[in-house]
This record gives sequence, structure tokens and C-alpha cells, in this order.
Amino acid sequence: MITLETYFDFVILPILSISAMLVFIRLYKGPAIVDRVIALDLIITIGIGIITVYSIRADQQVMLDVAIILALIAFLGTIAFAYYIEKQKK
Amino acid sequence: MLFTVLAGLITSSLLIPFGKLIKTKWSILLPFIPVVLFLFYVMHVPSIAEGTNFVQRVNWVPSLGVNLDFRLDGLSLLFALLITGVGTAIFFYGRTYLKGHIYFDRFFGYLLLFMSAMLGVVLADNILTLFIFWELTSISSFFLIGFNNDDKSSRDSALTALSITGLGGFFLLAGLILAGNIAGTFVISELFMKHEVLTIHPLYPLIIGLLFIGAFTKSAQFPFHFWLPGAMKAPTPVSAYLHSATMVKAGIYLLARFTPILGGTDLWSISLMVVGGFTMIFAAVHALFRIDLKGILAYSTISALGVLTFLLGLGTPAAIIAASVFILVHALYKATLFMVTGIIDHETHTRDISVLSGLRKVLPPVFVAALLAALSSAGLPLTFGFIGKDLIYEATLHFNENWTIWLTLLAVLTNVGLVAAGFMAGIKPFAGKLPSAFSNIHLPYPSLWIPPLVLAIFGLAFGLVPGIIGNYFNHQTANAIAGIETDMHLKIWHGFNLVLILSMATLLAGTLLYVVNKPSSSKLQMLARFDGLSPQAIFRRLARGLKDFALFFTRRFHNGYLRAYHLKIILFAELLLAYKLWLSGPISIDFDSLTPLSWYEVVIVAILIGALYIIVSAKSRLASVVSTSVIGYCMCLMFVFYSAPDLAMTQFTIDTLTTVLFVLVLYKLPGFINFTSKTVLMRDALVALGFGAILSLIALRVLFEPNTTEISNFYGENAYLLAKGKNVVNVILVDFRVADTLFETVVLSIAALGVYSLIRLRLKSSEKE
Amino acid sequence: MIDNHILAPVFVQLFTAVIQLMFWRKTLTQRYLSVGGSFIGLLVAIRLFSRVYQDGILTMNAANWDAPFGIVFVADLLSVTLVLLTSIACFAVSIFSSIGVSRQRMLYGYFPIFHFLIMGLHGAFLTGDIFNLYVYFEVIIISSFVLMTLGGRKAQLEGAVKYMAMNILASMFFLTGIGLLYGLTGSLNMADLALKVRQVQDGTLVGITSCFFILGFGIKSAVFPLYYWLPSSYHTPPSAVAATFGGLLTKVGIYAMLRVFSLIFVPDEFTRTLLMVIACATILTGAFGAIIKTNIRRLFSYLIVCHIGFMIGGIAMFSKLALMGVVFYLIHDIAVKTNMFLIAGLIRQLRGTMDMDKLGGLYRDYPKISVLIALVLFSLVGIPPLSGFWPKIFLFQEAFLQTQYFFVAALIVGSFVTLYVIANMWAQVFWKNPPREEEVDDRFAPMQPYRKLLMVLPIGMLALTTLYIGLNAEAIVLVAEKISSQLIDTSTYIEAVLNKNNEL
Amino acid sequence: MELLLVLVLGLLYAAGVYLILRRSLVKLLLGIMLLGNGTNVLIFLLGKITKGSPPVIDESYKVFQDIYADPIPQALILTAIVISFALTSFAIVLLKRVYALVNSDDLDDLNTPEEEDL
Amino acid sequence: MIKYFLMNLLLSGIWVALTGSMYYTNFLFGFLLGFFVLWIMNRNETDQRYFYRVPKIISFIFYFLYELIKANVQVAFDVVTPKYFFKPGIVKYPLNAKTDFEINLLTTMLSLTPGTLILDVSEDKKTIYIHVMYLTDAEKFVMQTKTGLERRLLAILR
Amino acid sequence: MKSAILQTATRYLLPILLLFSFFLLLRGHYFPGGGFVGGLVASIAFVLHSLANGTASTMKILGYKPISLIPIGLAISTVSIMLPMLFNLPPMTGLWFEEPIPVIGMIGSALFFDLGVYLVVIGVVLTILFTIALDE
Amino acid sequence: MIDIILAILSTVGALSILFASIGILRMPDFYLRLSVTVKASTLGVGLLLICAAIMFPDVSVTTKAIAIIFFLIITAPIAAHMIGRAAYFTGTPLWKDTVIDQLAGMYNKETHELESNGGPKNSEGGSEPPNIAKSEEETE
Ligand code: NA
Ligand code: NA
Repeated sequence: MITLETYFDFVILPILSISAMLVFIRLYKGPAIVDRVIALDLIITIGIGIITVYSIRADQQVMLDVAIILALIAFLGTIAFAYYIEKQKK
Repeated sequence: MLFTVLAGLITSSLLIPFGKLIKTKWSILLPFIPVVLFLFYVMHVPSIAEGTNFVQRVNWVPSLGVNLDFRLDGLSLLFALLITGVGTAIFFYGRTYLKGHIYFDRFFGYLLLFMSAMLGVVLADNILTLFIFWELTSISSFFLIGFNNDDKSSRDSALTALSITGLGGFFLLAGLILAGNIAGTFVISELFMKHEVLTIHPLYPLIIGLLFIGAFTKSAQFPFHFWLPGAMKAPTPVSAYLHSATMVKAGIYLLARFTPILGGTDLWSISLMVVGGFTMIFAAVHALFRIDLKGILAYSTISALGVLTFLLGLGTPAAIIAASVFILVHALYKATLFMVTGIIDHETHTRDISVLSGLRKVLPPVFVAALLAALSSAGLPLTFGFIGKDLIYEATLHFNENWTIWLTLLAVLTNVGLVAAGFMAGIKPFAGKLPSAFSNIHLPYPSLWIPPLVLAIFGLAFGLVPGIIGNYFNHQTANAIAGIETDMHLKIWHGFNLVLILSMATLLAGTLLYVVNKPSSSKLQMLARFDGLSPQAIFRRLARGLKDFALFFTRRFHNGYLRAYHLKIILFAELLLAYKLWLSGPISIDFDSLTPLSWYEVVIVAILIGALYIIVSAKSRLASVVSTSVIGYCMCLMFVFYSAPDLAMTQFTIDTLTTVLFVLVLYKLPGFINFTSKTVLMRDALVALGFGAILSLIALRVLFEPNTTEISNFYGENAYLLAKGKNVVNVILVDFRVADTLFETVVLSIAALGVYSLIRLRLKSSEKE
Repeated sequence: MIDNHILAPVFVQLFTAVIQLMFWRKTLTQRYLSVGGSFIGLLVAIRLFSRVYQDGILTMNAANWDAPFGIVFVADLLSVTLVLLTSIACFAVSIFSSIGVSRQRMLYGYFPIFHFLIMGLHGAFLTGDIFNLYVYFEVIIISSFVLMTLGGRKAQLEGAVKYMAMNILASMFFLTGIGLLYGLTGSLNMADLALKVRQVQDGTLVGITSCFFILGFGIKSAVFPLYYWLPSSYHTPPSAVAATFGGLLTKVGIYAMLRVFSLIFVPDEFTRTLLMVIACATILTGAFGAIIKTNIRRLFSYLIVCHIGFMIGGIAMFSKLALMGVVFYLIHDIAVKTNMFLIAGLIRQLRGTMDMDKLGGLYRDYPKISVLIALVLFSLVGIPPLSGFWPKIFLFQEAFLQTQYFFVAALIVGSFVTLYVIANMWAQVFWKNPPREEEVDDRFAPMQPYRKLLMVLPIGMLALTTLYIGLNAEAIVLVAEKISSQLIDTSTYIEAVLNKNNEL
Repeated sequence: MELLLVLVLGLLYAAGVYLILRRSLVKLLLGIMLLGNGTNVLIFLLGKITKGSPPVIDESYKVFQDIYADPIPQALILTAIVISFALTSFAIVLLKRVYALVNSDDLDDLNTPEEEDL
Repeated sequence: MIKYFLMNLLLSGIWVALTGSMYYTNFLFGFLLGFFVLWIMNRNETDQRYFYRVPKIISFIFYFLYELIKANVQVAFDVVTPKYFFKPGIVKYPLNAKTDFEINLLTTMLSLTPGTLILDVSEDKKTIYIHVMYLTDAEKFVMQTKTGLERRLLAILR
Repeated sequence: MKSAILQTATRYLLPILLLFSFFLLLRGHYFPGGGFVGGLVASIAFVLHSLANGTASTMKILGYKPISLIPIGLAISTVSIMLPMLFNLPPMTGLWFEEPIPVIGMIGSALFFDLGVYLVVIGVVLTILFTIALDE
Repeated sequence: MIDIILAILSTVGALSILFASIGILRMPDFYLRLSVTVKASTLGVGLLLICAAIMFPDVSVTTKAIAIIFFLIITAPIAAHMIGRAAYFTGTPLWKDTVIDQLAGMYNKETHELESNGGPKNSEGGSEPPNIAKSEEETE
């Protein structure tokens, strides 16, 4: 019988993992630095998803604390990149 | 005795604050120090003559076996008398010689230091104490040779002298320690009993080898002799005192002192005979070519030192008697000749014997002194030198049958040279016509010519009445050297025998040589063509070669390129670790004990590896930074998977901040330029992968090694009960291991201060250092 | 014995630094605080030393957790001796800095960081926990980076980059070693590790782990072939900073090596051979470098390398006698090397340069200072009976006992080169007249007398220390002997740390 | 899975070493950071990893009821990470100063000849 | 108005306390119950804005979710199929929204709806520039958004 | 570079992040968090503000130079560590109030220590970033 | 019942994320990639978080999940706006089939200020041509 646990393990997490891989390909390819930056941002977002699912699977809600931090401050990196990509051109 | 040794040291250090005072008429106090010391030692003569030895022991570093142990026996006393006696003459002479010199005080400071050191050497009853004073003589000699410090050749000579004697000193130290180790004591009087132990020890050759290097360098034996002529750059009193009468004899003293301890073997004798023999003839020949008075004296000194070494090598009682007398003979006439040279130099401003002549007319008392000394050096009957020479021939003639002729011939030839050299130095400047340039020369202060005259008269007196010195007390010197009772009977007249014939022949041949030999600068230049083969040149080439090699080596290793340093460090680490790993055998992996593999881990690791590849190959800085962030975030996820939420949080926040920082700084920088060739890249890649592989293998091995979890269990059990926290990692950070955390915040603070100052602080050019 | 106050030297420095931070930009106050703090630190260190000398090893269980569960601080004789010497050096440098460091640098935190550095050194000597040691190493590294770059010229930045890169590499090796050690034993307390390492089944792994410590501490203590950072950087910072570095930093590496290799890994045949090869190569490397350098600080840097070789050789021989030599040398070296760089600073003040080719005339113009300096220089050379001489006796003795003739030769070469370069330096700097008299930039003469005094006083103080070490060698030998016995027989240390005094 | 971490740490060390062998100061910095990460992974791995059991005691209990991850390596790595951050940030600023001074991040441009010694 | 909201929260809190169940659905239920009670009690008050606004907010949320899902499906379809159907462009959009908060909320909403993305706001905060994925006609897009999202949003806020 | 959207957002993100950082600080002893992460999050809040509004305006909010937080934080940590010595306990020993306090839990010297760490971290990160940002 | 809801929610969430990933990989220009990814991923993660909120009985988890969603919703558009604007600024090209670019030339080159009406007033070469790419190139 397919339980929710096995569903998470064999469907959801693989999908998320594959997504992360795909995004990484974009990060690898670029071509522009901004492409890499958004790829990075997306990887972190996917990371939040993975952590969420993982915390469900491991029955460890403390892991969600990590996700909070990711959600709150990940965009700082993106903003920093944006800020200085512009500054570089100036 | 301790006080006599320290007297000079203390006065010398007093001269640092009171130097100005002593430049005034108070300088008259200076010679009284050696005078008092001399009298002190003279008072000991009777008891020593009776065979008593004086011992004084003061603890200094007892746990090391280094103590201020002093012992006065015949050998020490002879040297102590020489040091203080000749010292007295030199102090009187020097006070006038250097009158008004701006560094008068420094000069006497060094001289006093030297006197102390020298007394220490000869009195020490502990080989390490002896060494301590030995080195001090080198140092004071260094300062005295370089006394005219604005003259480059003085400085160079001082450096050469110190290098040679210093290097010898370190060998000597090694030798002494080795001997002390084997014998189990550093006390000389105890070492006498260890003769057997030391001489049969397999390391015996090493001991005496090291000892010889020390003695030969100090006593200017071939091939280390060349520093001594250079040392003549020192003011003349110094040459007279250190470089003829006393310091250079320290090596002889050492050999003599160690004769009863280490001597008596073929190795010992033959080495000394070969080195001494070669040195004496080599230097005697060289002396004949000099035109500088000091040069002649320097080479004849070397030759005389060779003679002494040679005699100690012969090692028979006769030879030892000869040596113990010759030490005194030589000191007296050589010091005199040097002082005379000093006066000549002082008055005529030249020391070139091809220019000097007829000075007897203007400097009669000086001439008398010089004449007496020259005759003593020539071994004219009735002088002390005659007795010395007699004893030498006595020694060579009565050595081993097979060698007699050769050894005697060698001695004769050397003496012929020395006779000629002595005449060149003592008679030549005074003979002949007085050039007009020198006609208005006046006799200097008596304090300048009385000391040499006194010494010269002593040379005559001891010759006339050899018994007063020789039989009375000098045979105790010989006893001390030989370690047994010697049979010494010095007489003016031994009767008409082979020795006398040889003496006369020597004198005759020497006089003839003096008459025939006309040293000139052209001859000297001819000789200079062979300079390339001289030990000095060889040493110089060696030194230059060493310097070139040092330059090459230093440049090669420390070439200024950080990456090259890293490469060497990493390669060294790899070699070391790979070797160890290879020794440790194959690895077995217990797959069952591993945690199960999951999809997401593989993907995260794949991404991490991809990011690593981007960093390694990136052409753009920002792409590298983005990839570094990716690595950080992947690590963060790994930490989440493997139950480390605190780590994940910290890694993530810090990574984000680092990214911000990087971006803040990097946006100005241009893209990477690839400077490096493909081969280098390949090499580095191999090195890097090798390092990674080694680390992986090590980690793998350690991973399967069982360990105890006592401490982490303790933390788990007590985190809440005792430390009142449930997040054990945090409890560790703020309680169990709070010391780490406190100082970690200090690290952070320092970094912030550093950043602040690095950016803000702009020094004015005047403040830059 | 338990004593809750053994961290006092650390806290004194920490407080000094923190209070100075509160007086940010008040340079005069900072100067007073620095000298005052250093003085108190010195008193505290003396007290601690005498207590340990009399009562034996003192321990303190930080946060009241018994070893091996918490971090334990251990004051054994080796630690407190080094703490004492560091305090002496700190006091001297602190006085020197008040004149020898520019006001601009003080405005940007020179003093607090200097005290943090000293604090790190004290901590490193006193801790009994290997990871805690790592933390102090980092305190030392970061504060030395900052001191090195403070107001950086290009050369200083160059030096700092190289210093930084290689020292971080050293930390990496060290930390990796700690990780492996934890993996093998599950412990970090050094005394506990001493026991647990012996229980590790796979002995080769212990050997491998020890290599990481050799690498890490080897870089720290600048041995061949890991020494590059030292001659790349020590000639660049202000002299007061260079003095702290030259006197103390490489010695922490030696200290750590002594500690770790006596307590945790007792050197096996391979390690000893390796260390001996390293020692000989280090001596030669330092000697070669010293011969060719004309800048006195570059020359001193290589001399440091050379003399590190002496100590490593002693560790390689690892016997009571050899370690006595190492400890004695360590004591001597801290006092002398610190002073050497202060002297370099003074020379620069006197002449405006540190290049021997341009220097000269000091003996003519400043005879008394010259005599003072000569004393230090000849102590460095080891002219007997000055301080550098004594430890060589031990080293020679032990080298002969263990038939390490290469080491004997290296010792002779190293000693000789030291003698030669120092004598040459004397001839160049003091005897020779300056090649261009008109270019002499004497900044010392116009200084106010008390400032002159403040510059010379620390040099004199350290010289006196050196003189004491040399002339009263007996006292030092006794200390070295005790330390060496403790290093050879670590059971007292282990008992002192791990004693279950609750159960007694 | 431990083997994965073994691979990761090896590659981190390798990449770090490769980068510190380059001429660019930026790469040097990145290399140092990677070496730091490699060391952290090594410590983490050798503390014996476990999944899904953080060393946090459950709210309703006073001691652990189940196995839990070894907290010591985590605390050590936490300290190491913070220290690395301190060093890295200082180094990054050093990079900035170097760039301002020599107008490149090429380490060779930073080399100062001995003639410029004080 | 804030008074009502706080009152409502208090009521739902009391409800949770009374029932003793901390489960969030219980809180939600308590909130709705409280809203209903408040509405009943204050039917004759003049200020009825709170009671209008809450249903408006709820309906807006549903509107937004609907738009979100619809557009997401559209984009998802476009993403996975080989052919691209979109016609992207950057459109200038004059704002009715005045305050910072209004602008911010609007831009967030727009950005979160698939197919549109705020690139920038002009310096005088009168215009925003939107990147639109499916742009047939710029004017038409502006009109649709004005009457759709912006109007509804402003209705809640004002 | 100025972005109205970002500026408006930081107006409410700053308090949220600060609040969150306190939350992390206070609960560190029981859940993941603590002084380090708390301090980092707090400093990120200010960094974000400075990116949006310029460093000068952030400095205005802070009132003091961030560098002055460093000695304060260090002093708090150090004092909390040395306090036990007054009670003749080894330094760094944890001291606790008898009764737990609601929300925070047990109050002890560890919390003060963590507070010191928190302040130091904020001081450090802001000093570093602002110094660089102002050096343009 | 609840399991089925969870399965649906999680599947939709995961697929959203997958579409975002495919989008960022496939979309022809930067702006399209950005546009696709921001919302899809936010939606996806949001749904997964809702799953977590339902799975864990604690209120704290629910509040945490809501907090995360809230943070994502407010931060993601800001990040997108910032990076999009930076990209436009640095001349990241638009796709070749882009219909219109009303932003072209609206930025003041020196001050980076954005005009609102009537196009560029300052002379400076007048209206710039739209920044539409012919092909993808490395632009750094
Ligand atoms: Na949209
Ligand atoms: Na924590």
C-alpha cells in the first residue's frame, strides 16, 4: 500500500531534487550573471521546499526553523547582487 | 683566582660609564691592574715550583656541570705570568701609544676584557668554563682588530679573524662536550684520570679532530693561519699582546692541557707533527718575502706557533720541555719586536723595511731592545732563545730513530728562516744609513720604549741564568703538560755536541739568508701569483661559493610566489601523508554500518560538485561567488539532512553575509585572466586531486575506527538536568565549552576592528613604517 | 590542584583590550592602559609562575565541568614559564609601542589588538583542550593579520597576504588533525586524549593524525619546507609589531609541538627521523637566508628560522636532556628575538633605514646604546656565557648521545652563521661610517629625553632579562629540567587534569 | 550516506588546493573558504553522522528518548564557521585594499622588490 | 475599525481558551464566530466598514487565488510544451494607487501573478513598468489590470 | 541606486527581522538559534536597511557607531563569565535563577553571555559592512 | 481523507516547483525566466508548507509555516524587482520576439532615476533603442 510517507519519498522529494538539478543547469549555463543570481535564488527556494518535506518525513519540526531563516534572508543575497550589478555598470 | 679573572671584566664594564674619566690623567691607574695581577701570580711561583697546585671552586651552573672551577699548576701559571707580565708592559706602552685617541677608553675596555678572558682560559679547571673564556678571547680580539672601525680592511680582518676562530670555537665546543660526555665529567683535573677511557673510545678520532680544529684555528695553524696577518690591522699593542704573546697561544695551551688527557696516541702525535711541521716551515718561508714589519712578525709568529704544535706532537719529555721553554722565549722576543715596530711606525709612519734604515742613530734604546730580541730570536748563545733552540734540536734528535734526520732538518730549516726573519725585523730598520726623511725623529716618551726594553732584558737575563726560570718553575709546566715528572736541567753550556753544531749552523745560515735575501714589493707580487692556491683564497672561494649557493637556494625556495610556496607545502604534506597511508595497508568498508542513501542527498552533492567545477573553471568572479554561495547552501542542506539545524542556520546566514561582502568588494574588479599554461594547470589539478584523495582515504579509514562517545553522552544526559538547556549544541556553546565561544567572539571583534582600520586608516608618509 | 584564578593573565589582557576599546580614539588613555595592563599582567604572571613552581601543576575546570567534559585550563611549569616570558615581552613592547608606533595606528586600534594578541598567546599556553588551543591560534592569527596590515603599505599588504594564506593553511591542517583525533577518540581534552589515543586499535591512524599536527605546527613554527610565510612578512610591519611576532609567534608553534608531541603522540622512530631531517634543513635554510640578506629585519627573520631548527632538533631527539635544551632555548629566544626587532626599530629611528648597506656610524654616535645592543646581539649568537650558549650544550650533548652527527654539524653551521652575520651586521651598522653621511635621517636625536628613554628602556629591560638568563643559567636550567621531566613523564599532568577530586 | 560526504570532502579539499595554487587573490580567497568547508565536512563526518535526529531534547522530556546526533562536532564546526567568517571578511577587505593599491588582484603585481624595504 | 479587529481577535482567543483546543482550525472557527457575533451586535452602528471589508478581503483572496492558479496553469503549459505561445513586452502602467503601502501591495500582487513582473517604479511613484508575458495589446492590458486587480485592491484599502 | 519598493518593504522587514532575531536569541537554549544566529539575523536586518536607504540613514537609526557595540558585547560576555568567581566558583560556571520565567524559560548567566555574543556579532557584521559601504 | 488532500497539495506544490525549474531552464530570455520562476516557486513552496502545517499538530508549526509563506510572499517580488531592474540596467537583452519595450530610454543615465511620463526629457541621445537581443551571449 502506498503511504503518504513513501509518496513523499519516491515522488515529491525526487521531483524537488530534479528541479534543483535543472535550476543548477541554468546556473551553470548563465549566460548573464543575473541568470545565475535568479537560479541561485530559486535553488534556495527549492531548498526551503526540500527542508519542509524533509522535516515532515523526519518528523523534526525544528528543521522548519532553518526554513524560516532561509525564507527571511535569502533574498538579501539577490538584492546585494542586484545592487552591485547596477553599481558596476555605473 | 676568581677575582683575578673577574678583575678585568669588572673594570672593563666600569669603563662604560666612567670612560671619559679614564681618558684623563687617571689613565695611569690602568696599568696597575695587570701589575697587581702579575705580582699576585709571581707570589705563587714558589709554591708551584714545589709542585703544589691551587684549586678554587665556585658553583655557577652546577646542574650543567659548568662551574667557575680554577686550578693553578705549572702550565697555568706560566701562561698567567705571561698574560699579566706582558700585559703590564703592553698597558704601559699602550697608554702612551694611544694617548689622546678618542676611543682610548674603549681600547682599554677591550684589552681588560681580553686579559680576563685569557686568564680564564688558562686557569679554568672545567672544559666548558674554559670554552666560555675561549670565546671571550675571540670576541675581544674581534673588537680590537676592528678597533679602527672606519677602515674597511680593519673591519674585514676582524670579521675574518672572528669567523675563523669562531668556527673553530664551535667545533671545539662540540669536541669538548663529546669528550665530557664520554668521560662523564667536565672537570679537567678529573679528566686526567680518564685518559684510558677517552683514547680507546671509538669516537676518539672525532674528539681530537674537533679539538684540533679549535686549537688550530686559534693558533693560526695551516690552513687556518691567514687570519693572523690580517689581524695585524689592530693597533700595535694589540698585535704584541694578543696576536703574538698570548691569545694565539691559547690553542697551544689547549693542546698542552689536553696532552695528558687525549695525547700519547699515534693519531695525536702524527696529526700535530704534520700540521705543526708544515705550518712552521711554510710560515717561515713566507716571512722572508714580507716587506711590512708587521707582516714579517706575523708570519714568524705563525711559524713559531707551528714549532710549538710540532713539539707537542713529538710529545717526548724533551719536546715538551722544549715547548714549555719556547712559549716563554717567543713571547718575550716577539712582544718586544712588535712594540719596537709600533714605535717605528709611530715615529716614521711606515713599516716598509725596504724604506727603513739607520734608525739606531735616532732611537738608540729602541735599537737595543730590538737587537736583543732579534738575537734571542736567532738563538745566539747567552740569549734565552739559544736555550729554546737547543731544546728543540734536542727534542728532534732524540725522537724516533727513523725520523730524526727529517725532523731535525725541518726544524733547522724553519729556524734558519726565523733567524733571518728576526734580523729583518729587529736589525734591518736600524742598520745602514739614516735617510734624511727620518733625521729629525726624536726618541719618544720613555713609557713607550721602556716596556720593550724590559722585556728584551728579561730575554737576556733568562738566557744568562736559565736556571732561575727553567729549572725552578718551568719544569712544572713541562710536568703539567707531560702529566709525568720531567727531567729539566737548563744550562747555558751543554758542551760541544751535535745540538750546538746545529745551532751554530742555523745561526750562520740564517745570517747568510738575511744578507742575501732582499725582500721587495716586486718579489711579493711574484709570490702573490700563487695566492690563488693559498688557503685564504680557497676559503674565500668557498665562502663566495657558499654565498652564491645560499643566494641560489634562498631564491629557489623563497621566490616570492605564494602559489609556489603553497605547492611546496601541499606536496610535502602529500608525500608525508601518502607514505603513511601506504604503510597503513588496505581499507575495508563496512557498508552495513552506513546510513542509507537518499535521492536528495545525491542531487545536492551533484549540485555541490557542479558548483565546485564552476568555481574552479570560472572566468568570471561573480560566477565564482554565486557558485560559492551554492556550495554554502548545499552544505546547509546537508546539515539539515544530518540533524544539525544550528549549523544549517549559521552556515546559511554566514554564507549570505559573505556573499554580500564579496559582492561589495568585487564589483570593481575585472574578470579573471588566465595566465597559466595548460601543463601547469594540469600539474596543479593532479596535485589538488591527489590531496583530496588522500584526505578522503584518511577520513574513510578514521570513519571505520570505533571511538568512544563518553563525552557526547555526558552532554546529552546532562544538558537539561545540569545545564538547563535542551538544545545541546547551544548548551555546549554557552556552557560546556563556553571558553571557545568567548574567544571566538574575540576573533570576530578583532576582524571587525581590522576591517575598520584597514579601510579607514591612511597613514601620512612620515608615519609609515 | 585546582585554582580558579589561573586564567588571570588571560583576563587581564582581555579587560585591558576591552577597556581600551571603550576609549577608542583616546590614544593617551590607551597608552596608559596598555602599560598599566601589561604591568599588572606581568605581576599576575610572576605570581602564577611562583605558585606553580612551588605547588606544581594547577588546573581550572572552566564552567565547573570536570575534565574531560568541559574545557580545562592547565598551568604547568611550561605554560607558566611561557606566560611569564610573554608577559615580560608584552610589557617591554607595550612601553616601546607608546613611542614607536604612530599615533594614527593607535587611533585605529593598535593597542587593543595587541592585547588581544597577547591574550591569545596566554590562552594558548594555558589551555588543556586541543580545540580551545585552535581557537587561541585563531585569535593570534587574526590579531597578527590586523597588526600587520594596520596602515598598510604595499609591502605590508604583500606580507600580510602571504602570512595570512599560509597561516590559514596551517590552521586547516591543525583543524583537520583535531577532526581526525575526535574521530578516533571522541575527546578533545589533551590529557584525556593522551589516554585514549593509546587505546586506538589502528596505530597507523594515530601516526597519520600526528602528521597533520606536524604540518600545522610546522607551518606555524616556520620549519623547512613550510617556512615561507615568515621571511615573506616579518620585515614589513612596524617594529613593535615585528617584535611581538618575532619573539612570540613561531614559539607558539614550538610550544604546541612540545605539548602535543609529549602528551598525545609520543614521537615514534619515523616522526623523530622526520623531525630531525626537518630540523637540519631548517637550520641550513635559515642560515643560507641570513647570509645573503642586507636588510636587518629580513636577516633576523631568517635567523628565527635557523634557530627554530635548533628547537625542532631537540624535539626530534625527545629526551630529557634534549627537551631541556629546547625549553632553555625557547626561554632565551623569546627574550632575545623580541628585543632584536625592537632594536631594529630603534635603529630605524636612529638612522631612518634598516638596510645595512645604508646604515653606519652608530658606534661612533651612540656608543652606550651600541654597547646595550651588542649585549643583545651576542646573547643571540650565544657568545658564552650569554643566554644563547647554554641550551646548545644540552643539544650537543644529546646529539652525541644519540649519534645525530648531522644535527651536530647543522648546529655548528647554524651557530657559526649566526655569529658571522651578527658580527658582519655589527661591522656594517655600528662600525662602518654611513656611506652617505648627508642622507642620515636621525629621528632619535630631536626626540624629547623621556621619549628617548621610553624607546631604550624596554630594550634595556629585555637585555637585562637576557643577561639574567645567561648569567644565572642555573635557575633557568632548574626550570628547564622540571619542565623537561614533566614533558617526558606526562603522568603528573594527566593526573592533575583528570583527577577525580570529588571522589577523593 | 557517509561515502557521499567522503567524496564531498575530498573534492572540497581538492578544489581548495587547486585554487590556492592560482595567481589571483580572489581565487586564493575562494580556495581558503573551500578548504574550510572541507575541514568542516570532515569533522562533521567523523563525529558519526545520523539522520533526522537533531541534538535537541524534546519539549516534553528532560533527557533524550532516542538516539541523537553527536552535538560536539556541530559545536566545533559552528565555532569554526564563525572564525572562518571573521578571517574571510578580513581577507576580503584586504583584497579590496590590495586592489586599490595595485589595481589588480594578481598576486604577482603585489610582490614588492627588496629595494623598497625600509 | 482596528477596534473591531482587536475585539474579534480577543473573541477568537477566548473561544480557543474556552474550548481548550489549540488547533488552528479551532482558532479560525473562533474568529468566524466572533465576527458573526460582532456583526450581530453592531448592525445599527454607523461605521460598518469593518463588516464590509472582511468579506471583501475574503473575496479578494479568492479572486487572487483564482487568477494565480489560472495564470500558473497557463504558464506551466507554455513551459512544458515545446512551442512558446507568449508575446512578452514591457508596459508602462500609470498608477492610481497613491501611498507607499498601496503601491507596495499592488506591485507584490502583480509580481506574484504569473505572467506579470514589476521591473521598476518611477521616481515620482506615478508609473510602474511591468514585464508582461502574454501581451496582445498594451492598452488593453493596462485597462484590464486597472479594472481588475487594482480596483479591487484599492477598494479594500480605502 | 534607490528602489521605492525596497525602501517601503524594509520599513516593515526591519522590525520583523529584529523581532525574529530576538526570538532566536532567547530560545537558543531550547531550540536551534542562539546569540550567533540571532546576531547575524539582526545585522542582516540593518544591512538590508542600508542597502535600501543608504548606510547613512541606517546609522541614524542605530544612533551609535556599530563598532561601539563590540566592547559592550564583549564586556557583557566577559562579566557574565567572570561573575561566578565572586562566588568562588570557576569562571564561566553557569549561574541560574531558581524559578523559570515564562516565555524565556530559565534565566541564567548563559543568557547574558549569549546576549553579549549577540551584540558583538551585530557590532562586528555592521562594522565590517558599513565600513566597506562607506568607502566608496 | 486528509492524506489525499496532503497528497494533492504536495503534488501541486512539487509540480509548480518543477515547472519553475523547467521554466528557468527553457525560457528564452532573462525576464521570462524571472517571471516564471518567482511565482511558481513561491506557490509551490507555499503549498508544501501548508502540508507541513497540516501534518504537525502543533500551533507553532502552523505559525511557522504561515510565517515562512508570508516572508516568501513579501521578499520574492522584491528580489525579482531588484534583479530584474538590475538586469535591464546592465543591458541584459530581451527576447527577439518581444513585442514592446516602453522602458527603453526612460532611465536617466547619470542618476539612475526613472522618469515617469513622456519619455526622456534630457537630451543625451534621445530615446534609446529597445534592448532586444539577436542571440544569447555572455553579458558580464
Ligand atoms: Na505576474
Ligand atoms: Na545556538
